[in-house]
Amino acid sequence: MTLDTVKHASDTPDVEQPWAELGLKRDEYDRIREILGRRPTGAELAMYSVMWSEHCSYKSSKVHLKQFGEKAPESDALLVGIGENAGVVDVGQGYAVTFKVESHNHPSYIEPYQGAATGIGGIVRDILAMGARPVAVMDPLRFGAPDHPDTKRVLPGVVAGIGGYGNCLGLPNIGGEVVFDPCYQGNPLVNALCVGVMRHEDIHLAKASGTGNKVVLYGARTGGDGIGGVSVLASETFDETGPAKRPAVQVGDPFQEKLLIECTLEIFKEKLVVGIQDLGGAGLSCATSELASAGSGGMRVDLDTVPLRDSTLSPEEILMSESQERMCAIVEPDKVDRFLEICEKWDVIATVIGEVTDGDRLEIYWHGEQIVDVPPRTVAHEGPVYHRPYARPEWQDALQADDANKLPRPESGEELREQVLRLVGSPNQASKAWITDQYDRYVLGNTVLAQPEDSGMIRIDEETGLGVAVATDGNGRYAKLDPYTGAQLALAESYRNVATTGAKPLAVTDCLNFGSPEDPGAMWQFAEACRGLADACQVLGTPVTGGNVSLYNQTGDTAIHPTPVVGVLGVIDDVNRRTPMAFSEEGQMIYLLGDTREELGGSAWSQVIHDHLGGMPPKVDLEREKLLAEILISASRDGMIDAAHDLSDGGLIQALTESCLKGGKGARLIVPDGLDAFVFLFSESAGRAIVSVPRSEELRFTDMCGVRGLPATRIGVVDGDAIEVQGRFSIPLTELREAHESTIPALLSDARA
Amino acid sequence: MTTRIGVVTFPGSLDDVDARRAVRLAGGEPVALWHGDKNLHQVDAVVLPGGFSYGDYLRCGAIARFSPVMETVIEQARAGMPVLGICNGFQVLCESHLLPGALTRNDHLHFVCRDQRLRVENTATAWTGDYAEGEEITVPLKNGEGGYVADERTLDELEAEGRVVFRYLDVNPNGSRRDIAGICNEAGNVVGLMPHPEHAVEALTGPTTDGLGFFTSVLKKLVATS
Amino acid sequence: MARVVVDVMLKPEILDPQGQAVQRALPRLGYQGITDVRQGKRFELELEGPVDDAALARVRQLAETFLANTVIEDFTVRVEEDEEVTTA
Amino acid sequence: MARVVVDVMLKPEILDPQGQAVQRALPRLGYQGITDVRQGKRFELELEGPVDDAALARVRQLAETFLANTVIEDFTVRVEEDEEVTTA
Ligand SMILES: Nc1ncnc2c1ncn2[C@@H]1O[C@H](COP(=O)(O)OP(=O)(O)O)[C@@H](O)[C@H]1O
Ligand SMILES: [Mg+2]
Repeated sequence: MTLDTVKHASDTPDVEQPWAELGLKRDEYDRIREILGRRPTGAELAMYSVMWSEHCSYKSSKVHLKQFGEKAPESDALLVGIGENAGVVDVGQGYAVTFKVESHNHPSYIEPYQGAATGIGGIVRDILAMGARPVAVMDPLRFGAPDHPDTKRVLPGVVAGIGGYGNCLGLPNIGGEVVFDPCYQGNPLVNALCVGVMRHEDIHLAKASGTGNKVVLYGARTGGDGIGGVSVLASETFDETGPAKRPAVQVGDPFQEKLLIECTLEIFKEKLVVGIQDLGGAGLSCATSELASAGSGGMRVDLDTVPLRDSTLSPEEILMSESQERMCAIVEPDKVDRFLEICEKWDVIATVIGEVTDGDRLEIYWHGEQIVDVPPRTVAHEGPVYHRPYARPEWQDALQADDANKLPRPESGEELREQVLRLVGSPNQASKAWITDQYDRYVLGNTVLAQPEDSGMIRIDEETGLGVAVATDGNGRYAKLDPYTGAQLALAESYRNVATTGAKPLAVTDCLNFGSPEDPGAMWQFAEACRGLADACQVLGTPVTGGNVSLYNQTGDTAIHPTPVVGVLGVIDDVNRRTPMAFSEEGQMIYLLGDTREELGGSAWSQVIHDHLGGMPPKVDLEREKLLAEILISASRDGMIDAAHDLSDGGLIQALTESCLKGGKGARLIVPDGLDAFVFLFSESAGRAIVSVPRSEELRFTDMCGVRGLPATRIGVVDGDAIEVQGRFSIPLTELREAHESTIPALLSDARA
Repeated sequence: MTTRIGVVTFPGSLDDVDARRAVRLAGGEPVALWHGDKNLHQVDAVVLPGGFSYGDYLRCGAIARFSPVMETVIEQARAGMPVLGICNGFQVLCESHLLPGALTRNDHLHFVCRDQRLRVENTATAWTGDYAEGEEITVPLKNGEGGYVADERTLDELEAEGRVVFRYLDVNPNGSRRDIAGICNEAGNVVGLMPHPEHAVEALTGPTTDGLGFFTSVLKKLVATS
Repeated sequence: MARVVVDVMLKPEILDPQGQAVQRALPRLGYQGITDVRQGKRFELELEGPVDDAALARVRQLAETFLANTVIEDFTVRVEEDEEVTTA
Repeated sequence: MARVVVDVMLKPEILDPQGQAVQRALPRLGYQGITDVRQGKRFELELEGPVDDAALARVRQLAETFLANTVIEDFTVRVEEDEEVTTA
């Protein structure tokens, strides 16, 4: 086959090109021809097709994501906002923190272990590329029905992959989510979050400037894995019976990544790079075009110098390859030697593959012949933008009218008791220890809080005790009932989780998991969720710093529940002041903060007891969330509370059960005046938390709540070895523990590791 | 003069920083040792930390055993220098034949991270002098291949000579023979165990501070013998 | 009783970190002349009945659906033979 | 270029949890008549030169000191042959 050079392309304008097979639309292909003034070469076509895929270009979502910038609240904390590999937040004392959540949904369905493992690998490199040392990971997960045979294939593989990669990298896993719902059956969601820490002056950006500076590719050799993975895996619906476009799955090598991390940090320390970019989706196509596009000049790359694992790869394949564990750095010529030396120390292969030019083109050569000559911005940043039609689905009204508050309720104490046990033992509410015990939470020795706490907390500075807390939340059931409110509830819960542990929420990252953007109903859900999240961020004062969109999560016409997953990062001046969730002191008073209304739409109770989804989700009151957060933070700082736990799905009884089991202490409760026992126990009203208050602090605490106008109701006392709701029922902790802790092991015990 | 305790970093070591912190909190001077450097830089004792040296792809510890630093560590260990192998370090010690037996895939096949109760069975080693005989401690355990195996004769020998230093209590988390969590060599200067004492040295970040005793023990021992 | 062996190896185009780790270590151990190492899995199955075509077909199916992940792995099924060189 | 295969299996007296897990899963998958499953490792080494006795002796030594841990594992070294049944 002759090499399709730029010259050859100019000379043969009429050659048929497989643009459709590469996922391009006719008008997109025409636009490429217009940009170049000729037909693209094969290599150019490969680059454009992968970079203009939904996954890389955000072509359907862009117009909605814009709001996160436009409505962003003023924040002194934001050092780097949306648009970079990850946002960067100032946490004081000269430290900056970067964090981001990303999806690896489709690959994890096809090959659960490697899909999930490389999901962790990818997000960690994003964080590393900002100049930060990765310090923790989290993993929000969604699976199909718990008893479905395919869940037994997907879940253990995903969990082993996340653990296998993260544990081997030496990053503590400090939290996440596990949710089961039949809607995720063919479309599990595997989202991965990473947090990194650096000094302000160490922030690095992905741009190539300085004519004559060298482009260095370092890390693993490039192989044939994941070729077209991005466009095929992330953008198209996965269909087992479809055309045999079997994707080459990427295999991760966490050891190589560990070396890459240590090597890169040493390179940063010696200030050897001008710009840096990780190689993720779209591999070299993405890294070179993004670096060049963000920089001041052009770039020339000699593609034949790229170290290969498979010598038969064509230049197009090298450009598309998604081999893992690679990075691309821009280095001043006189620093190249030292750069290579450090790589050698860490046994990391590093190669100069090109340089920054004073032109404005990205030029790629193959054995001296030019095969790419493009304006980099048109590849990386000026891809197509779609204003997809969207419309509220016809079924939405009927769904909302199907009010969960009308479902039959338990009447007797005996019935209440039985439903409590069913709730806390249901797969979504049950202990996830079977999963999280496969993750190392201790490594690095700075984990102050980890699962099952409300948020994970990491110490940043051993001397001062400065730390950060991160939580992730999302409730697809709420979002299905009302995507605008659902997205806000996800944010509110995550924000509340951070504040519950005593940290001040500062910034947001999000992973928006939705169905096909070509379906106006799914597109409406997406638009509404974005609008809801942007509006709520504005009120809470927490800007969105970055995130990820995953579309096409559907099988045939059936989409997943719209699932915005929201991560919130908070800061705490002294981690010694953190508030854990466990009730551990007998005799302490239990207070319920916030208002409890009759809100059962989308609730865990409606799902577990009635297999029902309908009505409206709980109301959002963001001012109340702010007040609650302020109280929880003050109370932690001033030592007024010993434990706190936020209320979310499952309501009060779920939270109380968790706090009691964690501390190994029981509780005696009295149903507050004016509340029905059922509503008290099961309602999922937002903006609430329970706290345990030492008697010596009770007055001070209730005064504070009173003065600031936060309802605080004394609901009971930490006592005994049962949860007793006076006059209604009592359940020994042993029985609760059995219900809560045996469910997941029983479901998965016969699954293969 | 403070006592210098070396902590080896292999490519893929993960708990080296924690081990150095533990040495520091115990009052010693941590010294970072590099796998490619044979020189032990005048340390008085060595810790082989946890992690996945060289990715642990072949067998845990199998490649690390052949690193330059191990040549000297093996030599010094035979000459009596205190050496502690934690988790991956324990695996390296077994692969190096400084300790008998081997560590195999957990019987339940999963990586497991939990707070583990142990009984200290031997307080005569270089690393356990500060514990009471039979003392029960809780430290984190985290491994995928922590099942201790050896043939019956070796196991009997270990028992007879009091070289089972730690035993798992409550649950055997990985299928180890005879609930063995850690052992020592005949001289008692080389100790290996799967659980992680270096993760239990601060109340804030560990389940307990029960692990500090390893490091204070060796410091005392070294001062006494110097 | 007969033994059937299923060998499962990563497809050639798939990265094999395990094999690479071994290969990288060889020079240090003093081994030259080994140009590539791949590491895979070997399953030894003891079959109750005769190893006829039907039995082998079933083992092949087992390998395809369970022992190997054919997205990334190839497999081979064969009846155990005597080895040329054996050491224990 | 020639291929030498090293098979490494746990010694019979050592518990093989991986093999057992496979075996336990078989009935659920509808497979009867498999009485035992053992899982081990297979290494494929590509040798540069001829596979003569000297070369094999070196591979055996490599297997003994490195590829297998003879405290718990047995190994077999052989020159690759054609398989009877192959599927990919
Ligand atoms: N996949 C997971 N990985 C790590 N931690 C998890 C995972 N799933 C759940 N967790 C942790 O378990 C705890 C309970 O989860 P969840 O009930 O979703 O918390 P909440 O409702 O407070 O957000 C949290 O600490 C959460 O971080
Ligand atoms: Mg919570």
